[in-house]
Amino acid sequence: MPETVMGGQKVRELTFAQAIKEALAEEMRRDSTVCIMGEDVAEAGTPFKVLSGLLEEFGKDRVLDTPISEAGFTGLAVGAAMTGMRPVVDIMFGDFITLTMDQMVNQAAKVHYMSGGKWKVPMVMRTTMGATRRSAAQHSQSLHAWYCHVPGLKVVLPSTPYDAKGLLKAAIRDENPVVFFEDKMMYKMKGSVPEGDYTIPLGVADIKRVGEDISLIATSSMVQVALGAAAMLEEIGISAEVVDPRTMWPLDEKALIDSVKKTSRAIILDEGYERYGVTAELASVIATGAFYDLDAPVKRMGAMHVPIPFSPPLEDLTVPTEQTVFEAARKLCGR
Amino acid sequence: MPETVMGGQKVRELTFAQAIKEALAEEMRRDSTVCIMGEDVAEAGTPFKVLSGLLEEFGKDRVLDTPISEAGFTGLAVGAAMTGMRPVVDIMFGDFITLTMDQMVNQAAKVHYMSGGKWKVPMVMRTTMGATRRSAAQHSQSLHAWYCHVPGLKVVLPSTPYDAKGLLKAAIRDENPVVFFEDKMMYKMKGSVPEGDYTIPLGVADIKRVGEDISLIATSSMVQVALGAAAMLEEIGISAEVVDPRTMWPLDEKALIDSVKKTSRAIILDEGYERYGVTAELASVIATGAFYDLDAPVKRMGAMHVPIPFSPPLEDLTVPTEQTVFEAARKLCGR
Amino acid sequence: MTTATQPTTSQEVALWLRMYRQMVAIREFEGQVNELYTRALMPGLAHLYIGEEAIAVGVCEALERTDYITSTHRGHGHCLAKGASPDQMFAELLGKKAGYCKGKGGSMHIADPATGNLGANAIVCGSAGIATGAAFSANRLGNGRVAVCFFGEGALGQGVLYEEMNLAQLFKLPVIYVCENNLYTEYTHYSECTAGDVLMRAQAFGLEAVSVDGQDVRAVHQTAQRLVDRARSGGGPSFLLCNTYRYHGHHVGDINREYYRSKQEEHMWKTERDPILNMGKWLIEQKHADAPALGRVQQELESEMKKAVEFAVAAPYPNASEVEEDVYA
Amino acid sequence: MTTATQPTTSQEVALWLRMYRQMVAIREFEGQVNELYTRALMPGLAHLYIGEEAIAVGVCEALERTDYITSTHRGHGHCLAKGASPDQMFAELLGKKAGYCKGKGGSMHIADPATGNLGANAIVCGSAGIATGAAFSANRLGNGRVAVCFFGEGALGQGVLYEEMNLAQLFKLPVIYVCENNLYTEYTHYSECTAGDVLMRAQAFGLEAVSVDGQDVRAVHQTAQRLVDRARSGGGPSFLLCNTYRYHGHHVGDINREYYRSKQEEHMWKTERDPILNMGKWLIEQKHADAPALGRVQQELESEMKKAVEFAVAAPYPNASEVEEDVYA
Ligand SMILES: Cc1ncc(C[n+]2csc(CCOP(=O)(O)OP(=O)(O)O)c2C)c(N)n1
Ligand SMILES: Cc1ncc(C[n+]2csc(CCOP(=O)(O)OP(=O)(O)O)c2C)c(N)n1
Ligand SMILES: [Mg+2]
Ligand SMILES: [Mg+2]
Repeated sequence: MPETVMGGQKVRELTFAQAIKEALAEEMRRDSTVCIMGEDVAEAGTPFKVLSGLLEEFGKDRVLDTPISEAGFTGLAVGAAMTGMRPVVDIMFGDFITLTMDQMVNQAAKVHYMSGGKWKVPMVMRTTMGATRRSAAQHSQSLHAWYCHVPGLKVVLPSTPYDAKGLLKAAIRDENPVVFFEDKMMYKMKGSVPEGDYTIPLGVADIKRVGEDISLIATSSMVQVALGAAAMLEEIGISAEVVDPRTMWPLDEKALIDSVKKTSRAIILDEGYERYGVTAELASVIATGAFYDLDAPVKRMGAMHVPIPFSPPLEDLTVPTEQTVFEAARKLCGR
Repeated sequence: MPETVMGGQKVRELTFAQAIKEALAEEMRRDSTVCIMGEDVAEAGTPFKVLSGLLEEFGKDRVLDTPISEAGFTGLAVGAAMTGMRPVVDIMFGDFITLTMDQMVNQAAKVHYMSGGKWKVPMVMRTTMGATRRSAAQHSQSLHAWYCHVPGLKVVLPSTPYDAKGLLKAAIRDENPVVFFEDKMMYKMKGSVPEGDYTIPLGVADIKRVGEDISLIATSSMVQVALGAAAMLEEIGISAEVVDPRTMWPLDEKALIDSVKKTSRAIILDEGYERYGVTAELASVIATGAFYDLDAPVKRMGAMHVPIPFSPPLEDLTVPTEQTVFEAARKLCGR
Repeated sequence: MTTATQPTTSQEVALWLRMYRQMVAIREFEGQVNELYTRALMPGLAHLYIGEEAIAVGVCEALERTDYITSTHRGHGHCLAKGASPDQMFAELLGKKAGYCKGKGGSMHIADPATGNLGANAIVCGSAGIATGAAFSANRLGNGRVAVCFFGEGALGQGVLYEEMNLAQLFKLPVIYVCENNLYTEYTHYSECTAGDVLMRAQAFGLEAVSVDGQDVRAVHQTAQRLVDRARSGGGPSFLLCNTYRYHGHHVGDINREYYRSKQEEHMWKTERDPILNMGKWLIEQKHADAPALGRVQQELESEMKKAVEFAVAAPYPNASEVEEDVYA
Repeated sequence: MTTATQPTTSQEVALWLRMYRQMVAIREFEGQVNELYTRALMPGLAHLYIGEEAIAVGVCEALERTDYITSTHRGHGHCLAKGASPDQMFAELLGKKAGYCKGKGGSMHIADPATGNLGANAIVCGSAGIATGAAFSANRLGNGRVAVCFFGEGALGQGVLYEEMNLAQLFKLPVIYVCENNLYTEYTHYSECTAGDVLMRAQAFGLEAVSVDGQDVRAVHQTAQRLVDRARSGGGPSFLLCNTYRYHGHHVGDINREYYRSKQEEHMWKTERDPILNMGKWLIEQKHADAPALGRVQQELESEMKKAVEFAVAAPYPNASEVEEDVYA
């Protein structure tokens, strides 16, 4: 971990996975009611090894291996959150949130409202998203759009190690159920992360790159794709701004709209299925908010409307790439 | 049932519920592999009495009461559909599809693709949607947007008894898993329904009212709201076109775009939560497809971003009404 | 129930009279709910607990105020037995601001932290996770609390129940799953929905499982007390099957029931198995009360409930602005 | 297994030799899969069935070709035992057009109508509904078929399993739930995930439930045959618990396993409990085969599998245009 100092805090290069673990460890040290539960989270530290070491530091009582019962332990976490704990549940693959929908949507999301504000559910669900891992249709989906649709939930999609740490700490301290989606393909990505405590408020977008000619509004893994495409665009004289909403709900509409008002063109990038997904909401928000400034229709780029295929050459076609984003942006800018 | 004759077929006034039952009965007579299963569907004919009489005609072997196991019998239906049956499953309240997401999304929707086209899943899930029934947050949701997001599924939202019968018959004959959402508040609505066989192809929108100044694109229960608003608008000299996509997937984009190209203004109406829901997709499709024809941003009107409250004066605020649509349309038309 | 060798204590008598009173309270409450429905004063529907009072009362009398319960669509009895106030309950049923949930929850979602009520739930088996989680907290925080999960036998169809029992047993959690088998899930007899053996379904996951006559409040209480004590002292989760009957329809609007159950069956339960009648008879037999005293209990509670209804009817609705409050904490 | 009084028939001997051969086929197939992974020729991962061969073979030998099976992420053994061709399987594992699913499914989704294989499933317990539904069809269509649902003991954590067993018993469906308890769910010992008694979990829903030594192919077969016959003749669903062990990691990449299980444990199973070794020994003891003959079986299958791999490696990928095909039928 190379170190530098940033605003008085030591800064290291950490992987995305290390940033997540650091956030959890810090919060667990700070607050004894924070605990983690999920399949193979303890000795194994998850199949992605994101949590390795937590068991050793915090013990079996706070890092709990569960049976393969996604609905069961998510429901348990809802009740635990209502009664004094701050559980973090780990759903190994985002594809398995199918099994947790009732607990999250009919229970966690509604408890506060249905009780007239009397009970609260301060829990976090961490889960994964992202394709191109050759894992086929049941282990490759990015289903966050479903949770974004549900009042009462907050939804976070970090795109860098720095954001991952700050947003996860904020999520754990939030008084509401928060779903935190981590792209599996980003776990090994490195970035600067300050030591010690900092949080990033939920609901504040981040401009990952300033530009003038087109806004690439991108979530999670698509932020890197957008940055790559922006570099390619620069070479042909197009200046792309990359905006990362970071949280899908609350949504920083103003930041997105302001960017597009400035650039007058936008592409929305998200790894979920394009249809009826996140790209639709963001595109619609922008098409309304920047209506009089848009020089071209907002372009959406999400996953193809197909179950993710196993075969590598097919799978690679299903998600936006630097090249396809570059081409779409060039076309949108009339080049 | 008053009768008239339309194109050689006898036409009766049937309720929405009667139209559904007639479609089922006709298909069950035509095809012995069609069967129905769900909670309280047999003797009780569902709590909404939609299926009353089917047990008597078709017997316990084809009209099956199940335990309260939404995931269980939906999964059973997937396997039955793969192996020669055409099951119709009844999920009493649309809020309970939370429990069926894995079976529908990870199984039903993907079987055909994952098997390289070898297995098929010709099943129908009938379920309900719609608020204002004073049933509170867990019995009032319209969650169809989730299924619309999933490649491999088809999603149908009928808005009249005529459409309900024709679309349900088409859904049952379809070789794919189809989810059919019925608004609970429409079951008693009457409309003309021809006797005997007819189907309405999935993927074809219907213009429910022709107009010139603004397009009200509305689904399910919102079609009646749109028609009511259109009548009010007519009184102040605004001619509204009401377009009903009828199926959310496949989606008849052309019909929606053509209407808006003509009118240059659009409101999208859907009873699901507005955020990250159906209104976003339709608004985005139109904002792109009619980009150069729109005189104002596409307006979205869906359910408020809150769990549905029980208290009647609060609940009534959460969904679009003729009055709120009328006002929004008037404003959009600059009056 | 009390064995011959144990002399009756005055605490016991007080408990029996309190349980009797609580059962009557529930019945009177529910009578008023039916009235409100019939007089079209209540929005939506409600599911009456009449006939099943001995379960809520017998179990909740074995709990501390700080202990937790979760409840169901048929939840008024559980709320009352755990100590809720009829005023705020009726206000909630009418969607009034003075209700337990400011009118946002209604009949199926009454919740009350002050009495440890984690909330009724309109998803069948929807609160098994919540109750298990509350027991998890109690265990981790070491606060000695116990959680009771009430549910109808229809919830036996939901897989999540088995997931929770497995988790509860693995983590040795202080939770008691109380199954109210009233023979019907809406309009279908439970035998059509329930294969095998109910108690074994819990035993298979390692839980202690017992069944009890759900119409005998003393029997329910005694067994519940044992399981609660066991849970509190670290003995782990258990399952209590209570055999009972609902006198009314599935909900207040379910009037014509002959297609799914006979009038004779209903008559038999109401006349021979009524928990209040039988407890009253026993109290009189044992000379712990006389008929006039029991009659007074009924009258007092009837008038208390009527006053509560008046309060609720007169109470104001929430303001429009409140619709968007309480979505996020 | 065969009792002393029954004379051995030539059909029996043929069955035993066939089962031996099938087990070797699976092991050789999986050996090649591991090779493909190690040589970085296979995209993604795979979960090897090595060590568990007796279960797939013993059960599938009790089935007709038209009977149904559903399988899991650890599914190659089930596919092969049900009659799949190694060529098309390897092609699928490499994402090639010639694969069973045109490359779209991969290791975890091989499906084949011709052999009644409804598909492997990457959702733990994801196919319990499908298998139960196939049994439902068989029952309604009266075609006499039986469905077998294979799953690892990890699936015991999923509630839907209990929902399906309940449904199967209520509808008396010809389905057999075959639980392969290989002691681990990924990296966690099953005892950490499984409270109570596994067989009782099925019995509680009214199913006949039996356990068998999953390393003894004749024992598995004999018990499976009885349950299959029972199902076919209308006796309803049953549950077969097979105790077994996976020799390799959870998937091909799970190499360092000491943190969750010991090398001694692995060694013991491989040397003392190996289903192929032990069946081979028994065949020789009983004089149904000699060592060279068994050696030839192994050599034949090894070279068959190598050829199949060559076929798959050489086969072309699907065309880009195919990505949008097969979404809808
Ligand atoms: C998940 C779910 N499925 C179905 C329903 C509809 N429903 C409400 S109550 C009920 C029957 C419940 O029966 P039981 O659990 O025995 O409780 P009881 O009404 O008899 O007290 C059903 C099916 C529901 N609320 N939730
Ligand atoms: C619903 C679901 N949860 C979690 C996983 C991740 N996962 C894949 S295999 C596995 C362990 C399965 O163990 P078991 O059922 O015993 O099968 P085995 O691998 O031992 O054959 C897990 C947790 C999954 N695929 N599906
Ligand atoms: Mg019941
Ligand atoms: Mg296992």
